[in-house]
Amino acid sequence: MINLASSILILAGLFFYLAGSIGLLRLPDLYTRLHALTKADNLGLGLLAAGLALHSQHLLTSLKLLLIWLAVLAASATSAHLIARQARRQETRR
Amino acid sequence: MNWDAWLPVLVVASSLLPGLVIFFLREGSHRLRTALNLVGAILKLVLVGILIWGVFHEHVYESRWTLAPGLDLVLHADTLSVLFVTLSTVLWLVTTVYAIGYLENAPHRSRFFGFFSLCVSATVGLALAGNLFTFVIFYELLTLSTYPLIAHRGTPEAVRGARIYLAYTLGGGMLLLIGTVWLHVLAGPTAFVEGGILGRLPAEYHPQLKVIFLLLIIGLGVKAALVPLHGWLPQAMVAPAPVSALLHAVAVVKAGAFGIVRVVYDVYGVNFTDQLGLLTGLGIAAAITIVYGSIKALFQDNLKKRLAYSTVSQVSYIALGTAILGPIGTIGGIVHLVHQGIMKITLFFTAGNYAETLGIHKVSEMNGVGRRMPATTLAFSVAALGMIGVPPVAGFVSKWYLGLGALEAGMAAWVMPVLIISSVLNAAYFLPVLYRAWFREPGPAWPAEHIPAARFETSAALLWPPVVTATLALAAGLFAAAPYSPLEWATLIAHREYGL
Amino acid sequence: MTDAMIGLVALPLTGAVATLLLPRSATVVAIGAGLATTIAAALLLFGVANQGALHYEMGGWSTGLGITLRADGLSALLLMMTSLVALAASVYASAYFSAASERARFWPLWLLLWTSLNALFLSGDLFNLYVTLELLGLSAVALATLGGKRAAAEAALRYLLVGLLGSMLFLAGVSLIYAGYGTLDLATLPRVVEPGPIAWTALAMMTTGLLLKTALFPLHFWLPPAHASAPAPVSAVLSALVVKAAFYLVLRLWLDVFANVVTPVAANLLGLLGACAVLWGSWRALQAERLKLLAAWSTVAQLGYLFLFFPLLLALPPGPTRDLAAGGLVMLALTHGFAKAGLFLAIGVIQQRCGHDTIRDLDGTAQHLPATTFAIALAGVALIGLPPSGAFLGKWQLLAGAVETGQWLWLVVTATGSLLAAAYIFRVLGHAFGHQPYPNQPVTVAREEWPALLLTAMAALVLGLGGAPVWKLLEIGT
Amino acid sequence: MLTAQVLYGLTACVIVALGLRGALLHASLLQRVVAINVMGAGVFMLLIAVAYRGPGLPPDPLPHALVLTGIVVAVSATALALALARRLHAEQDND
Amino acid sequence: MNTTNLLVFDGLLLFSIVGLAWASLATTDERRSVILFMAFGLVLAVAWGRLLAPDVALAEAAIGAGLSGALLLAAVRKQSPGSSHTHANPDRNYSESGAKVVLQWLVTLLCAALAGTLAWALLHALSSAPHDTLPRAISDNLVASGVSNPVTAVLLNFRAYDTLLELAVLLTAVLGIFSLGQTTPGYQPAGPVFDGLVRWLVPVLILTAGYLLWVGAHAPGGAFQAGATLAAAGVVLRLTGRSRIGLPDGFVLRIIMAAGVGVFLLVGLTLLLLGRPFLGYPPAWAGALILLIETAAMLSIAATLLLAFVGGQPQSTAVNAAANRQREENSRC
Repeated sequence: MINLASSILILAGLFFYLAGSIGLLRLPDLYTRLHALTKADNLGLGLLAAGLALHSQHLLTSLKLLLIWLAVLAASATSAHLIARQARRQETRR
Repeated sequence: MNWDAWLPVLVVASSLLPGLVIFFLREGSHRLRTALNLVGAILKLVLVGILIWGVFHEHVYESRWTLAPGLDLVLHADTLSVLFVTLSTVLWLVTTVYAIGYLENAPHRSRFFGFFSLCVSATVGLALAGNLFTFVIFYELLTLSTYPLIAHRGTPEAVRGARIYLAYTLGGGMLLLIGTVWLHVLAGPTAFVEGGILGRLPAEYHPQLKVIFLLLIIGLGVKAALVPLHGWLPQAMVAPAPVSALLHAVAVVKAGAFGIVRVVYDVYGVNFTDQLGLLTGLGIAAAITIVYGSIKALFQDNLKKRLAYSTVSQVSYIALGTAILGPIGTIGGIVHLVHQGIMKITLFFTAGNYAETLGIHKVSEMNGVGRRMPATTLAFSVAALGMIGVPPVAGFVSKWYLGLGALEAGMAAWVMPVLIISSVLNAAYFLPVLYRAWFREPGPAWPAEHIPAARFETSAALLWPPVVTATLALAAGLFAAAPYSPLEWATLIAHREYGL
Repeated sequence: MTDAMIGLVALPLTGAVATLLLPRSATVVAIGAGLATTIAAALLLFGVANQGALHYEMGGWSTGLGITLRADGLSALLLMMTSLVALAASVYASAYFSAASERARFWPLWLLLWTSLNALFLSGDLFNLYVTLELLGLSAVALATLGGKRAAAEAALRYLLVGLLGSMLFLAGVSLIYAGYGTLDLATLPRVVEPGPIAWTALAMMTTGLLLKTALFPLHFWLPPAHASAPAPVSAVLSALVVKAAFYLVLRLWLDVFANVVTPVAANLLGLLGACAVLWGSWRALQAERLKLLAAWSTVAQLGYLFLFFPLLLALPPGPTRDLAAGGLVMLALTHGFAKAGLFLAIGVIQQRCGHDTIRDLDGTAQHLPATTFAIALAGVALIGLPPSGAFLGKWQLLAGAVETGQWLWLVVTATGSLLAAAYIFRVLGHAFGHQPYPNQPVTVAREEWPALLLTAMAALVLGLGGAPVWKLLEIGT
Repeated sequence: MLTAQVLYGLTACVIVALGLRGALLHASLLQRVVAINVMGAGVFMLLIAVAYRGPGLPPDPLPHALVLTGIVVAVSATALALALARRLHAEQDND
Repeated sequence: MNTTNLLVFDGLLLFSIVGLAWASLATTDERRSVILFMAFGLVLAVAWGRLLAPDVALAEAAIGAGLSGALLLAAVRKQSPGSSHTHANPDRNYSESGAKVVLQWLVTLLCAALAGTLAWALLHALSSAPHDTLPRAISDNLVASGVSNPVTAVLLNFRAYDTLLELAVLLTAVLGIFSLGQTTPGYQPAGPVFDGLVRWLVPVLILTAGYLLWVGAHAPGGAFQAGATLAAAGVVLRLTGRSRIGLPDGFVLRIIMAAGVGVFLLVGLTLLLLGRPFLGYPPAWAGALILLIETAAMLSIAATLLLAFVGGQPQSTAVNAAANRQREENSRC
């Protein structure tokens, strides 16, 4: 039962990763790409982490997975912000 | 080590150490330098005296120092080495005196006398070398220590002459080295032994031994100025007169000739060399050189150049004597080693005197110089007559023995003509000079009179050395039969070589 | 005596740390550390001579688990040379670097370089050798950049990249060895290594890496600019010791560790490259316009001679003749070390006193600095291989080996190379004769001129006349 | 022979060759440094693959330690090379 | 997981490793190359984990991919984004000339031959049973080493000498960087979002470093990973435009730089004086001594990596502050 749930979560996570990657490749400009990538990947990672957390036996492991997700969330949000800001600055300069 | 083992080392060190100290002297300390030079030279003379006495009485003087397994630096005094050592020592003393006078007020005297002493040390070491390895070491050291002497003046011609000298001698040295190494691989350490050591090698080595002989003779022939390896010698004339004197009489040219004697007599053995069929080739090379040098000398107006080509010719008498099988020819060759040295140094001293005193560099400028500088010109005349072979000067003795030896060996057919032709040529290039010097009227002025006639015709340090050597040349001829004379000593060497 | 091995590594390393912490008295500290290191090297040499090969298990762990330091005759000799050359160069450097900031930068790196050399010669472990090689490479590059000029930085960067590539190749070989034989210990390996793909490939990769570092033709391209643009004391050590260290490793690998793996064909290849190095390096030295470039190209050529010995050593059966040849090789390497270091120091004096080192304009220079000119002449004697230098004995053995094994090509190469060396040396010395008078004293700037003079005298006189113990020491193998 | 060992080992060989090719051919200094680092990674991979003993078995720790040392050495060399390159660029820009 | 799955995983991993390496070296855009190289390093870290080498994986992620990447990125020339055609030797650029193409092919062939030979030899090596003498010796002596993580035991006890020299390598590198001159100018001050992240990220990194150092004795981790993490804290601080980034001045900085080698040497020589072998810790003290050495090493490593990142000797504080002010003024948009 737990296995099934975790599998579904992981598969869903992978779907979001796929979507994010396709977005990165197909979308027209930097902002939309950034949007696709961060949104989809953060969600994908969250689902992946949740799936793995269910899979693991120890609570500590689950907590670590949560921590990883949070850390990546913070990092990717910040870097997306930085990239977007830099891009915008260059635009205004031109 | 006992005294007998130290003596050869001391003989070398008596010029080496003063030389090394002189390098580090202040340029201005002339007296100390002169003192060091003279003390070294006189000390060496005394040591050599002991050496002569001992070797005559069959004492063994040998120093040995291992440089690498199987490679020993050996200083060994035998009759032949003592002959050459004595010549070098005596002439060093004389030349030092001459050089002190010659270089008065010239720059770079520390360097000059330093290398001068090193040069003599190398010559003496080469004379005392007890095996071919040691010989090669000193042979190369001689090259190194003479280079700065030839380039000493620092003019473009001097540097160029020195470079040519170096190119020839280092190239020759390399061939000598290769030959020596090859021989070492074939036969082990090649100690100099009277009668040679290679005769006992199996016959299958003989082709290799012939090639090695060629390498060795070419390597030595460069310094001995065998035609066509003589090209450096006229170029090296740019050196200061004392250097030329030493180079031609003792150090460089003689080292080559001495090496040929060593290789033929004490490495291969004269009989074995003959057996390999190499002796005739050597003789022919010597004969060609004798005639060629004389002819070239005939056409030189520059006095030093004329003397240089004369050296080319005269030194090959030694090689010629070596190539004549039999003790008498040997005696002729070896005694010429000494006789040519004494006579040629006289000629160069006097040439230097003409140049230093009156600025005379060319034969054509020598008209009447005999009146202005009688003593010098007298010395010149004695030496020149000796070179031609006029009795009773030393040169006559050499030529006499060479002729006799050729007769004895049955080689008279080609040796005699060579001797006669060369003597005629000698006369042809020396007699006109003597005629000019004594019998032509002097010109209105000398080219450049540096030293005015005062108490002597020139400064004392320049005058006495040629006078002394000319006297020696005369004495060597007059008293040839006296004990310890060069001739007697050469006879001793020949007897020991042929086991008589 | 085994503590001397620790001292050889720990003393200069401690010195490096101390000079970093005490920049004001760095010179005194560094010279002190250098002296102590030299004493340790001498002690080790005596120890090896009296007690035979020594080893030291680091941390007390048995060989294999831990790292073992080893010293035999060869390494003791090279360590002694390293110490003497580095000490002389240190004395020179104490006068060369005038600004305090320069000195503060120089000394720690200098002592780190010294550490790495000692560690390399002592190391008995393949991976440890990789670390020492990297330490050597980085410290050498860092020192080479002290030249300050753009050319120096450019050459140093190329030097660094080449060195890194070399170390990587070496490490790849080491990895293979560990994969195949499960040990990194140099003394264990000869017993387990056998001819086959692993050993061949590993040896080929390690050798290629080391040849890059030792600048054997055609991998020499980086050497002349790097050695010619570094500060003089650094150039001295780069040319005399650093390339020699990589060469030492080639020698170790080929003659000890992989002795039953190497083939005459491979050795002939090395010999052929060496021959090319001799001829090409000498030729380029003859063309060089600056003294430093001349010296650097001469290093390329001189390293070539060392490789000429490989085909001889492989062709000679084990025995006294082979030992003689091996001794000749080491003698040649030692002589070159001293001579080239002295030459670079002497060139440094000329460069600093005259503001240039262009050969064409040297007239008169020689007259100002007779002692330095004399040092160049002595170095020249050793580089040409004339007696009484140690190189003469080395070349004698080289020629003898070539005759013995019938490999005449090497004989011709050696002869030609020596004559070319004479040509490039006397091209310089020809400028020593001019009309300008000498200064009244032969040695004018003592702290700068004496090191060069002593080093070159060591090469041209001491090694040649007193070199017989070298062969004795080399009999002491691991 | 473990499949993983072989797979990773062969890949390591490819990476080494790729890195070497880049180091020899690249004109850009920076990319040469990158290439040498790639080559180093290949060598490290070789060592780690050799250390591997199969799932569940403790690997040989020695190569791991060697690789750790190697990584630090590599980063030191990279840092020095980059500092030199930066210095060169700065001087070029000043020209 | 069964072996087939694992094989698929291995295949994907290795494919991406080779692909990233290739891509990183195939491009002529420096920035792209560096970024791909960083990705390569990260994937590599996964591979190390897969091969049960967590210590190496940590180090690779922190140093190999992280800091090397940061260093490389900082060195990418600013004025030439997306182009490599401005570097040192224009004549050495890839050009279309025939000789160049031939050379490329030759080098490629050579490298292919190298790969083949290496693989051939490696297969030979792997075909025999693994050599277990050394691993066994390591596990047998683990108790005496003072730590229970075998990698740490090898690094800081059995082969401590390697590590000592490795610290010397680090010291050399930083001294070399010092001798090349002063730091490069820093970055512009960060906006509030990034600054906010850094404000809590730096303490976490410092904490992590301490943890890694402590845990290294019995689990993956140790001085190198800890030092790299500490350095990472400095790197992000610098990215936010802070100039001092925690590096002290002058003497203290020199002490920190020298600490790794210095403490190591001090311990080794003290033991020597006490009659033990050089670096031969008494088993009872081994754990403590290793921790001491590792702490010093961590500080040195962190300082070295940071100094390498800032690119030279830090400028004195006053100068820096002035420069910073200047920069702040310029950066206001």
